Amino acid sequence: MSLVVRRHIPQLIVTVIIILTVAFYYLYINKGIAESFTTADKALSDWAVIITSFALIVGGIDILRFHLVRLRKEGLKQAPFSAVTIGLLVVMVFFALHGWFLSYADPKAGITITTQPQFRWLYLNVYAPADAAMYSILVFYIASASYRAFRVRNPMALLLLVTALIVIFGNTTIGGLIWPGFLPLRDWIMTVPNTAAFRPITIGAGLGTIILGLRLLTWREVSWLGRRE
Amino acid sequence: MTYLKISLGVILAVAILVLICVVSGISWLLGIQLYSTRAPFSAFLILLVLLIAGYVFMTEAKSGKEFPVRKIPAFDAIEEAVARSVEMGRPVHMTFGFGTISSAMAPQFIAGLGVLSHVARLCGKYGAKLIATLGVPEAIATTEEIVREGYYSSGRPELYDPTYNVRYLTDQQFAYASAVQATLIRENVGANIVVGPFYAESLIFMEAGNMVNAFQIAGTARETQIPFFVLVADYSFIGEEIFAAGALASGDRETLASIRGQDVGKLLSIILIVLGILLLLGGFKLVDSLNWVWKVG
Amino acid sequence: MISWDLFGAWLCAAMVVWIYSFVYRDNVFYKVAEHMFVGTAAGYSIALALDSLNRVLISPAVRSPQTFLTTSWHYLIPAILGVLMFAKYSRKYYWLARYAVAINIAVGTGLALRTVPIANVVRQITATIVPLWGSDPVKVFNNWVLVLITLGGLTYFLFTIFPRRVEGARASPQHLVYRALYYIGIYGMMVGFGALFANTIMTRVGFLISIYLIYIQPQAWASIIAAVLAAIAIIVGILRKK
Amino acid sequence: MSGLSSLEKVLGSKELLYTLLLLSVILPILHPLGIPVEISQRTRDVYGYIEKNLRSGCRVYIEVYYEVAARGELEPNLIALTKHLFDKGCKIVYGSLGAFGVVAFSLFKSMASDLFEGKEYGRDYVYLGYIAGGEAASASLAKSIKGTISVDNYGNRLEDLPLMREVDKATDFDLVIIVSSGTDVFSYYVRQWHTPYGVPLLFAALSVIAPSIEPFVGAKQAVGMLVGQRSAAEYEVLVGRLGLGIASMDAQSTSHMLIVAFIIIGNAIYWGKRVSSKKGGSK
Repeated sequence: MSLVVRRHIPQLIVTVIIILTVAFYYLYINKGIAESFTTADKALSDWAVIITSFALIVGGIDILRFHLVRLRKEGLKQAPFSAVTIGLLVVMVFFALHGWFLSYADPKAGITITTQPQFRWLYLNVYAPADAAMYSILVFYIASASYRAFRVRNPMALLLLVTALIVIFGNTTIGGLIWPGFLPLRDWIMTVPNTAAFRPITIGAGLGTIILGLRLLTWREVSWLGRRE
Repeated sequence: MTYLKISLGVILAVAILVLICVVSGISWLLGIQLYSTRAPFSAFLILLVLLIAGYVFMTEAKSGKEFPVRKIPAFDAIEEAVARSVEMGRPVHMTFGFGTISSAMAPQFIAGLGVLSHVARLCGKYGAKLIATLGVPEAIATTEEIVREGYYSSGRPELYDPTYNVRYLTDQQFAYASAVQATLIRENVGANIVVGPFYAESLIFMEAGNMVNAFQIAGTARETQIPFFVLVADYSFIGEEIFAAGALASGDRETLASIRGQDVGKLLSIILIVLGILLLLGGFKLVDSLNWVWKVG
Repeated sequence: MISWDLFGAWLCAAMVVWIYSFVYRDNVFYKVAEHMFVGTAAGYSIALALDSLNRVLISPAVRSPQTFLTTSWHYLIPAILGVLMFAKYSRKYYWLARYAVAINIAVGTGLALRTVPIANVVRQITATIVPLWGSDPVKVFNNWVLVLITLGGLTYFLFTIFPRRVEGARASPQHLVYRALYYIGIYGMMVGFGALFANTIMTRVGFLISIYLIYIQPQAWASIIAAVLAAIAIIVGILRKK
Repeated sequence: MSGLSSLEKVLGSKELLYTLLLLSVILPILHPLGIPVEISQRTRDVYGYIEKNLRSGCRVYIEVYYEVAARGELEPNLIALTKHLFDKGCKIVYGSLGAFGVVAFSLFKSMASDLFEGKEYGRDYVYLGYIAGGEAASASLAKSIKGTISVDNYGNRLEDLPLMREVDKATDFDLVIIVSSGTDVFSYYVRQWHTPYGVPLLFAALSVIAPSIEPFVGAKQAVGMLVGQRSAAEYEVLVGRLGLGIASMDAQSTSHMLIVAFIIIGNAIYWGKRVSSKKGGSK
C-alpha cells in the first residue's frame, strides 16, 4: 500500500497527464471536445502556476533556513552576510505584503504587490543593477575563455580558430579595413555551416526529449521521485 | 524459432501502429476530421513511431537482448572527476539549472536529475562531499532525496547534511548564477558537473570552475550554449547525449535500450532527407507531404 | 541633503562595480553585493509567487466567491497539493510533496512533446530537403555543405546502430561511409561552435557598453569610490593569505 | 624557455586581460577613434527602401520593445531610424508591447533630444506607452488603436491628439518598424499586422537573435533588417548623425582586437614552448 501512494500514484499522474495533453493536442474528435480541451489545457497550466508559486514560497523558506543555519554554525565570519540576505528577503516580502494589502484596502491607489513604492525602489536599485552586472560580467569571462579555448592543439582546433577569427574580423569595423572580404565570409559562415551544424543537434535534442517522455510514460525514469524505496 | 520469441509487448505495439494506420485511412476515406489542424500529420506519426520503437527495444531488452552502446566519454569521466576530488580533499559540485519545471525544459531538468543521482551514488561510494546547487523550486525536495539516497545506499549516512549538500539559490537567473560562482570559489570545488538546460550563465559556471582549476564536465541540449561547454569544459555532453546520460546513469539495461529509439529517429531523419532530395529529381516535393495537415473537404 | 533617488543611483553604481570585482578575486564587497542580490531575488520571487497566486486563485475567489466555487473550484486541488510541498520537512510524509511535482513535470513534458516533433524534427528535416543541383553554383555549393554537415552530425550522434569494423578485417564500404560522415559531422559542428562563440563576444561587449552608460558613467565618483574600496579589500585579502 | 614561461604567467593572469578589456571598451566611448565603417548591402537596402517609398507626411509605427540591458545595441538603431524618418518629414507613433519599453523610450528620448527639437508632441509624434496583452494586444492594435487603448503614455486622451485622429489601424501606416530584443514580438507583427493587412515591416534586432528571425526577411515578410550595433553604426553614417553606434563599433573593434591579440600571443607561447621542449628532449 505504502508503495502505491508513495510512488505509483505520482507516476500514474504523470502518465495520465502526458497522454491526455499530448493526445488531445494532435487528435480531433469534434468541436466541443476540442474547445473543452483548450479550457482544460488553460486550467492545467494555471494549476502548474499555482504549484510553482507554492514551490517558490517553500524555496524562500529554504533560503531563510540555509542562512539561519549558517548564521548559527559559522559564527561571526559569515553572520553579517547571512543577516544581509535574511534582512533583505524579509523586507522585500514585507513590502510585497503591504502592496498586496493596499491592493484590496485601497484599490483606487493602483498599488499592487510589485508596484509598491519601497519594493520598486529595492528592485530598481539593488536587484536590477546586480542582474544587469551579472549578465555583462560575461564579457570578462568570454575574453579569458577565448584565450584558452582557441589554443591550436590539433587540426580541429585550427579549424575552430580560423572560423572564430573570420567571425571576429567580420563583426568589427577594423576587420573591414584589413580585408573587405571578412564581412561576406562571416555572413556565409553564420548562414550556411553554422545553420547546418546546429540542425542535427536540434533534431537529436528533439528525439532525446521524445524518448525521455517514453521513459516517463513507462515508469522507467524515476530520478525525479528521489529516493528508491 | 526466433519469431516465436517476440514478446507480447512487441506484438501489441505493432498492432497499435497498424490499428492507428487503418483507422486513419478509413476515416480519411469517410471524410472524418480525425486530427487537429494545429500540427502536420507527419509530426504525430513521427512521435508515434519513436514511442513505439523505443518501447519495442525496451521489451526486447527485457527478454534478454543486448544493445551495445557506444562510449560517451563525458559520462565515464564523472567517476574520474569524483575520485580526483576525493584525492585532493575537495568537494564535488553539481548543478542543473534554474526556473520552473513546468516548462518545455522539463526533459532536460529530468536528465540533469538523472546525472545527479549518478553523481550522488559515486560520491557515496568514494566518500566525497557533494554540493548540489539548484534554482528549480519544485525540485528542492527531489534533490535532497537524491543526495540522501546516494549517501545512504552506499552506507555513508553520516556524510549527509541537507543544508550543506543541497543549496537552493533562488529561481532568478543571475542571482542563482552569482551564488553558484561564489560557491565554486569559496568551497574550492574539485569537480564541477553542470548538466541541464542552461542559458547565458553557462560560461559563468565554466570560468568560475576554471578559476579553482576544477575538473569540469558539462552538458546541455540548448543549442546556443553548447559551444561554451564544448570549448571550455574538460568533457562535454553535446545535445541529446544528456538524455542518454540519464539512461546510462540508471544502470538499468531496459532503460538503456530505450536510447536505441533515438537512433531510429536519426536514421529516419537521414532517410527522409536523402529520399526527399532524390524525389526532387523526379519533381516530387516530399516537403509538402511532411507539412501536410489533416484536413478533409 | 541626500535624496533616496541619489542614494539609489550610488547604490546601483556600487552594486555593478562590486559584482565586477569578483572577476579579479573574491572579496568582501562582492560578498556583500552577492548576498544583497540573493536576498532581494528571493524576496522578489516570493513576491512574484504571491502575485500569481493572487491573480489566479485568491483575487477571483474574493471578488466573486459564488462563480469561483461553481466554475473554478478545481483550483483548490493544486493549492492543497502546493501546501503539501511543505511535507518535505517531515521524515514520515516527505512523499506527499511528490504529487505536486508530478503534475508540474507532466505539464512540462507534455508541453515539450507537443512542440518537439514539429519544431525540432519535421521543420528541421523539411529545411534540409534542398536541391543539390541547379544553375547557380554558389547556391548548389551551399546546399551541399548544408546537407552533408546535417547528415554528418546525425551520424555522429548514433549511439547503438552503426556499422562496426570487425577486428582484423578490411573496413566495409558502409563503415567507410559512416566514418566519412562522422568526421564531416564533427568538423562541421566545430565550425558552428567556433562561429557562435566568436559571434557572442559582440553581444557581450554590447551589454558592457549598455551597463557602462546606464550605471557607471552618470555616477562616476560613486563608482570610483566603490572600485577603490573593492581594490583595497582584494589587496587586504591577498596580504592576509600570505 | 623561462622567458616564455614567465610571459605566459603574466598574460595568463586574468587581471591584466580584464583591465585592458575594460579600458579597451571605455576609452573609445569617451574618445571615439572614428574607424571608417563599410556599409553592408543589407543596411543600404533598408536605407534605400525608406528613401524611395516614404514621403513627407507618411506615417510610421515603431514598436519599442527592449529592456535597458539591450540598450547599447538597439537604441542607436532606433535613434538613427527616427532621425531618417524625421528628416523625410514622417510622423511617428511609438508603442510598446512590453512594460520595460516605457523606460527604454524615455531614455531614448533623452539621448536623442536634438531630434525632437522643433517637433510637436501629438502632431509629429506620439508615444502610446505600454500596451498589455502580448499577441492579442498586437492583433487588437492592428484593428483599431483607439479601440484598444484610450490614453497615451502621458495620460492624454487619444482623440485630443491630432496625429491620432489621422491614424487608427494597421493600414493607416506606411511602414511598421519593430525594434525588439525578443524573438516573439517579430512573429506577432508578422502574424497580426503583415499577414492580414499587408503592412510593410522593418526589423531591428539584437545580433544574437537575428538568425532566428532571418526566415521572415528571407520570405519577404519584412522589407529589411538592421542587426545590432554594426547596422546602427552604418545607418548613422548614412543619415549623418554619428553617435553611440559608431562609438560602440570602435569599442567593439578595440576589444575584439585585444582578444585576438591575446589568442595569437597565447598560441605563439604554446608553440614556442612546445618546440623548445621538443628540442630539449632530443638533447
